[in-house]
Amino acid sequence: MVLGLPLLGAFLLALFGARRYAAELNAGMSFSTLVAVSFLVLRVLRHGPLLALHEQFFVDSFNVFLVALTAFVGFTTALFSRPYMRIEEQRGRLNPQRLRLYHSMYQLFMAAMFLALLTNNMGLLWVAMEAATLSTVLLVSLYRTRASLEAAWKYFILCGVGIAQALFGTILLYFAAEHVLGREGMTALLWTHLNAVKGHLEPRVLGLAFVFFLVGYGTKVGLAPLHNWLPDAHAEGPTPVSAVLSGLLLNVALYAVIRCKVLVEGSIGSYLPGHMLMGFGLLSAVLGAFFLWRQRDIKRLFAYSSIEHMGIITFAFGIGGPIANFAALLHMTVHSLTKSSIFFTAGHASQTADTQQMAGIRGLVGVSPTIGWGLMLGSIAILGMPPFGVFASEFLILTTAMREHPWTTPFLLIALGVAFAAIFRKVQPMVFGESNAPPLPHSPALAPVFVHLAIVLMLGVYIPFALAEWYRAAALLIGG
Amino acid sequence: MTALTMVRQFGEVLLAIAIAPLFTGWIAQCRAWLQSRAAPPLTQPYRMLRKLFQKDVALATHASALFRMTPYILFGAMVLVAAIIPSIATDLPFARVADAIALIGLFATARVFLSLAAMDIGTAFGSMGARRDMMIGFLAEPALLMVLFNAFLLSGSTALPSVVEASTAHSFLMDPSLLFAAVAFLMVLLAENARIPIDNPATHLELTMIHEAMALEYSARHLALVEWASDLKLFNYACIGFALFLPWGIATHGADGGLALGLAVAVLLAKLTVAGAALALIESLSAKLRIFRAPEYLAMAFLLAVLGLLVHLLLGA
Amino acid sequence: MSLVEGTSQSVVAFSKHDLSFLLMLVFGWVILGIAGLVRPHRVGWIARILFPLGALIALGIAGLGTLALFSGHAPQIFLLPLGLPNLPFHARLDTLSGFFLLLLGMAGAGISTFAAGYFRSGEGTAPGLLCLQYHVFLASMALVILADDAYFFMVAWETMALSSYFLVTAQHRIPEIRRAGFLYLLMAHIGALCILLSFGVLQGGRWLFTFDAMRGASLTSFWASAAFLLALIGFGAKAGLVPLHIWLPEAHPAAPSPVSALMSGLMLKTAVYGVLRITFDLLHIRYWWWGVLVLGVGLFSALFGAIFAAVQTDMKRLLAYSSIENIGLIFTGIGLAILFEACHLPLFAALALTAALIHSLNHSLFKSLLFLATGSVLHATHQRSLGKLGGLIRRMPWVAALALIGTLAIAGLPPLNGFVSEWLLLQSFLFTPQIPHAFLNMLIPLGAAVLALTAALAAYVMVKFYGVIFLGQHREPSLVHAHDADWLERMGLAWLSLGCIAIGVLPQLALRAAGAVTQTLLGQTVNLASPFWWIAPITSRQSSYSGLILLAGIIGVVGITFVVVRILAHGRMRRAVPWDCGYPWQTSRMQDTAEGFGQPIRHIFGPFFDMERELPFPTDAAPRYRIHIEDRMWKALYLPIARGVQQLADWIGQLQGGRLSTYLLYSFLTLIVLLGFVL
Amino acid sequence: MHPSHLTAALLKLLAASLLLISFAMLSRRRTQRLITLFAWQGAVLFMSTLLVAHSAGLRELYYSAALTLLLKVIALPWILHRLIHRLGAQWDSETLVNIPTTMLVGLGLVIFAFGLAHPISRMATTITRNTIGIALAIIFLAFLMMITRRKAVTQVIGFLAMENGLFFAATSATYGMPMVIELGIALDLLVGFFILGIFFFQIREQFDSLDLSNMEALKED
Repeated sequence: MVLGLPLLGAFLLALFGARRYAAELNAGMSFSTLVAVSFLVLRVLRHGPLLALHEQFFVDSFNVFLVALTAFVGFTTALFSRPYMRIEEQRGRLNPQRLRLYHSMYQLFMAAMFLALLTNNMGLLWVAMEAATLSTVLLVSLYRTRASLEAAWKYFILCGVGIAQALFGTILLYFAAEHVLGREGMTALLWTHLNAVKGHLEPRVLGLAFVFFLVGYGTKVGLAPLHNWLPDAHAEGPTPVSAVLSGLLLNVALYAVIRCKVLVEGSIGSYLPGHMLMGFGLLSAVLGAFFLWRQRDIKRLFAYSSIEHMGIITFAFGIGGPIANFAALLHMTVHSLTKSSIFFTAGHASQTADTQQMAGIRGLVGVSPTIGWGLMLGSIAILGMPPFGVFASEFLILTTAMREHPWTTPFLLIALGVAFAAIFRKVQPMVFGESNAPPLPHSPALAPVFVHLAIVLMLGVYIPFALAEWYRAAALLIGG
Repeated sequence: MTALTMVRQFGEVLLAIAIAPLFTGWIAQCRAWLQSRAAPPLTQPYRMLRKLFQKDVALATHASALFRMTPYILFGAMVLVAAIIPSIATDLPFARVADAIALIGLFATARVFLSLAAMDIGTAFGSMGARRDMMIGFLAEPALLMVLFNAFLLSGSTALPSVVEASTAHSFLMDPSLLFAAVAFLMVLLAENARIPIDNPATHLELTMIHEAMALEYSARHLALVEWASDLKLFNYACIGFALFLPWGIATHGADGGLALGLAVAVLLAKLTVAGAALALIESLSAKLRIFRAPEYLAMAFLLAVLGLLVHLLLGA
Repeated sequence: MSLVEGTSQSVVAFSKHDLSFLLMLVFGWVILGIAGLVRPHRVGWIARILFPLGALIALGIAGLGTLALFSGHAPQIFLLPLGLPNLPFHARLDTLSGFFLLLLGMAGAGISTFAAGYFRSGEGTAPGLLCLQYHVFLASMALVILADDAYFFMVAWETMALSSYFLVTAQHRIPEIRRAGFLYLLMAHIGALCILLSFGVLQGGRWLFTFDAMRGASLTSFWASAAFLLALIGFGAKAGLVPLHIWLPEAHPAAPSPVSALMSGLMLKTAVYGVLRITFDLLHIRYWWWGVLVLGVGLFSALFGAIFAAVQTDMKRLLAYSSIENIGLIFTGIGLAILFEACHLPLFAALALTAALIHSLNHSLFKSLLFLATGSVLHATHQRSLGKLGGLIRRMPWVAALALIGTLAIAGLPPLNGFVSEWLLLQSFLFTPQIPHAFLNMLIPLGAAVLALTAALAAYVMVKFYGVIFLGQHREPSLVHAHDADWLERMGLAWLSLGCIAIGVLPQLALRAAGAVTQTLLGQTVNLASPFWWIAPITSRQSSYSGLILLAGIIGVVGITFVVVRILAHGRMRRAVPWDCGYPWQTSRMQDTAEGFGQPIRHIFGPFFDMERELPFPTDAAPRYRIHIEDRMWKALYLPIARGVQQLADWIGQLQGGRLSTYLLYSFLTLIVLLGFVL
Repeated sequence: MHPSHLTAALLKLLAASLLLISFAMLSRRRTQRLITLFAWQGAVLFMSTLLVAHSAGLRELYYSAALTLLLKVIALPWILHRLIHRLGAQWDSETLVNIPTTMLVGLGLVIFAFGLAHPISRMATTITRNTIGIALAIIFLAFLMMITRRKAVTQVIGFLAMENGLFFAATSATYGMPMVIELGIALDLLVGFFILGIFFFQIREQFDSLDLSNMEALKED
């Protein structure tokens, strides 16, 4: 059901994408996916984990929340993209054919992500990730400018190579699992089975496999130094794509890494995978922060910010333990919501000023208070200022790190401090100050922005019991 | 007993008000003698005050109420200070109201008001004088406080009467730390009372004056009060010095009958006579410093006071 | 419910009631703020209704704070159904928070009353939004004081920073203000991270973030010191301790005056509160060197602030530096208290802590008063530069009179409140020889000297401040049109000056309030047995002071003198042009300026400054004098950091060189290295 | 000789030739040659898959082999040929690092790969136990080729060579993954390649060349 709808949407939009109501259709499909997902969520909440279709698909507390998040952000992004793309079309940057491609690829991308999240089969997971990469490559190159082609090319090659590593990891995993689970019944790649026997898997092979998984999916997560594609792709693609890339795809890739980590840690019984994640996380956070310092392009800025945050999340998963995992999951949620809303406003902001260069964007509160305040609040939220939810997770992560691995805190402190200075000194003049830019031709759909921010705000001061339970169950599942 | 205490308290204050100009006059006379000039009569300050009280006030056109209030506040502050210092007896009820730190505070209040008044008219000299006086003030105050700290540490109290009583009782007169403190105190006294080498009370040479610059716009009864207040200030400083370093003869608690008080007054007068002569001598022997040398001078005083403190801690503890 | 007939059970119930009522009041502030958004441009609605209501709430909070101080109940705890799972927001009302709530409410009431007259439309942010930010700011400060778990505390703490940031940048069209706001928020955030890490240490690996659990946590000496240092850095950044003060002289002047007053008068005190809470309550003092550190930093900040205040030419910057000075004094007191406590001298610790607490209270009153007065001046003249003011005592008699009280109070002159706290502080310095460390014995008296120097410098600064703004002649002709503050503004100012006088005259009241706090934190109070007009913190032989009698004495002597002079002499008076030694053609430009007042300081404390001077020659056709003074800290500490970050960023930026092969190489090398790990 | 031994020996031979071809690709400059070599690699892969399928008696692997033949030996090389003709990109591609150095590094990588695979191959039960090291080496070499080449087309060939390595690992070390997944992989590959084709034209349209040095505009400056 969940998978089918976006696929159907992709087909439909491929057919009718050029029509006027394509955008509405896109939003409608996303909405129906959301509804389907909510049913799924309800079911999981009520009956616990479930398996479907010969165990090929399964839902547990870890992925169900990501599915819900993905569906939700996918829907709001579709809402946002309606006026955004219309303005782009008016400005002559896109034509109807491209728009059709955009809409169908958008749905395909969503389908791929759902597949990646829901599948129980490590091989299918790989296939879905590859599919997500391919569909987004087309999305990134949508404008067909030199820059966007270059970005898409780099994205394609780097992620393609990365994904190939992940495939090798999958092969190795299969190689190890086959000895335990046998070839019959095709269970050797099913995560649920693997998880059950993870203690018996050959540790050396799994260690090797984990490296390949980490490098492979880590490239998609945007962990430094494998991140190089990320800023280019985010900056040059259409803004809705940047929003879903940053808000969702990175999460999904990280999800894949964590699934592997669970297996590998169970097998080799040491902290090596955790330490690797911590190392990558710290490196990404620090490098991301310093990259932020020198940005001029608004979308690149927030792309690097995604790297930084993915680093923090990875770091938290690396620490492990119920609190850190909880914090990481929370951070994943709030980061997606916040970052996508920032990209929404950033997109409109650059449309307002007709440039992505931050030097050209000035005084947004004067031109459009909603865009201005949206960007300001979003940036503040992403920088980890309370009462927004990002703070809640950073609070937990930092306090955990302080006790468990105090040597990491100076790095985290530097990363957060530099990132704060870097982002805020750029955002402030964009939002405040004088401006004489004309208002936008279409009123921007900023409801998603404020809905996202409101949720993030709520998560900062109040995490509903159900959600907290959910996170806790997921954190337990990840273990560590 | 309380009635007697009150009499002592008021008597001391009135005495201070009465003989403060005399002390100033005595110093002027000594100075004149030392400089081989014909000395003015000892009562010259009183004549001056009388003359001023009789004149009409000429008030600057845009002087504010602050300007007119200041002479009274100045005078009041100095009178209160006189009430705190055990110049003839230690059993002073008012000394408990304000200890030596409050005394410094009262001096500071007086200085601040005078400076503000000087700025009120908005003339070049007035504001310059105010600035310089405040500068001397902020340099002298720490030094004075350090001097007092010495005494506090010796006696364990910040109330001057207790200091005097402790010193007469234990006769730690020979404490070496006090030697340093005494020199420091003398330097502060000269600086704070507009004396050479920091200021010259007898000059109206515009570029060097400090105290006079602030009083420039005052006339008649206002000026009289300002001058009287500065006489009192000098007197008070002298009495502080006596209390700290030469506490003999002050009628202590329990031994302050009429005879003792009479003796105390006599001793005080004697001390003032000697001190006035000494001050005149010092003033005649030294040259006025440039204004920018004043910080060095006061830093020296401060240093001496701190040295005294350290000596006390090292040897006394 | 009556207190008298209630059993102990019902007393507890009543006190619970107390805290929840308090929280409701705080929430009321938020409601007021949101109400401001209803009609964001109606000044009448916002200024005449919402702000006065806010002032009333502040009064209520002050009242409840006082109740907490004197009721003698056990601390009250209240759980809010918000926060992290398993960690609901804990609120707690004990004497320490009661004291700071009293401070917040008292000063807050005055500031809100003033703000009711002050805010008007057309100044940057819309009044309604300003109203929201203002009240959220107030509420978050109250919540910081009430918070009883690390998470709640941090949320309130950062909300406070954030709301004040928006208030600072209310006039965001001016680039300097934006810069100031940025610097402020950055420092606040880094400080907050340090505090957060400190809490991370304090929870002791047990994942219990309530303060109650932290009190019981057993930390090794290393971790306790780490927590202390982190907290000191974090709170020090907020309080403006040198060298973390750098944002303060930028941000405080940039904000609208009531906001400057809130920030300087109240927000800095939350940092004081934080240090007290962590050091005295959560960590229980352990080592004497903590005290020495705090003492040293405090004294240095005090001196530094005073020196820099003396050379400022902008009236609000001057006050901002003066805040650094006063915070320095407060931390000096705290440092002494830690030192004494660590040396097992609780009575003296109580004395020093009392001094620090009362100075906090005092500073919140007189600094708010002065900042508000500058607000009135700013509105009347549109000038912030001291070089363009002067003579306003004749145009704005109310503001001038009330500001005079603040000026005298902050200068530490008896019988006002500033003197009381400085007196107490000096008293506590007198006991340092009892500390059993020879070196400290020698060094700390020097601290007293620095303190005295600072106090005297403060007087210098305030004479400059008051004299240049209110006295003398108008330096600009336009000042003739300056008008006095309106009645709401006057009421606010009057309320604050009343507070200054009240504490100055009846210090025993403040002493008792602080005594309740020291009883909780140290189990000891200073001697509180004296009658209400009298204080004798240790023994009356040791030292005593009575502001009331001193005031009576001054009034009496001045009155008698006045009457006697009137009786014996006469009252004749005429007006004349100033004499000024007979020099003709005096103009208002010949008065001593703010720069002139700075000159002796620049001369004496030269090494502190980074000066850039342009002096005229005798032959210049158009002589020009210009001086620019920079904080050496800026060059010595912050610019190198900024440069370092820039260099590092440039260096790291080369990683993203644009060449695909290089990127592939990174992936490849990462792969190889990681494989090397598992090999 | 026992049939299984024979198969093992044959498989070793094929594996070695795969490695050889990889080295050859590393040393070639002309794109045209690279494509030919790539086709050869595909062919060897096809044979090895057939061999494994035969010896293990797995029907799925026959499908895999057929797919390999179809895609990697016929379709892709053909399309690549057409492409470079159409794009005029058959000219020599300059390497970034000179070839002897590359070869030396490649040698080191092979040793590293064997070292890595050694402990693993000991536990393998299949006749093809040593091949996983060879597969790893092929992947490394392909990676190296991608790093050192400048043209978009050569990078793609490197990429495809890497896929070959993966495929080899999948078939020989594990007797192939479950069919669903292999189909998925093949589909992805095809679609990816399709997209690449479109890309080439767009890149050429925009940059007038397939030289990657034109595509270094997006960077930190």
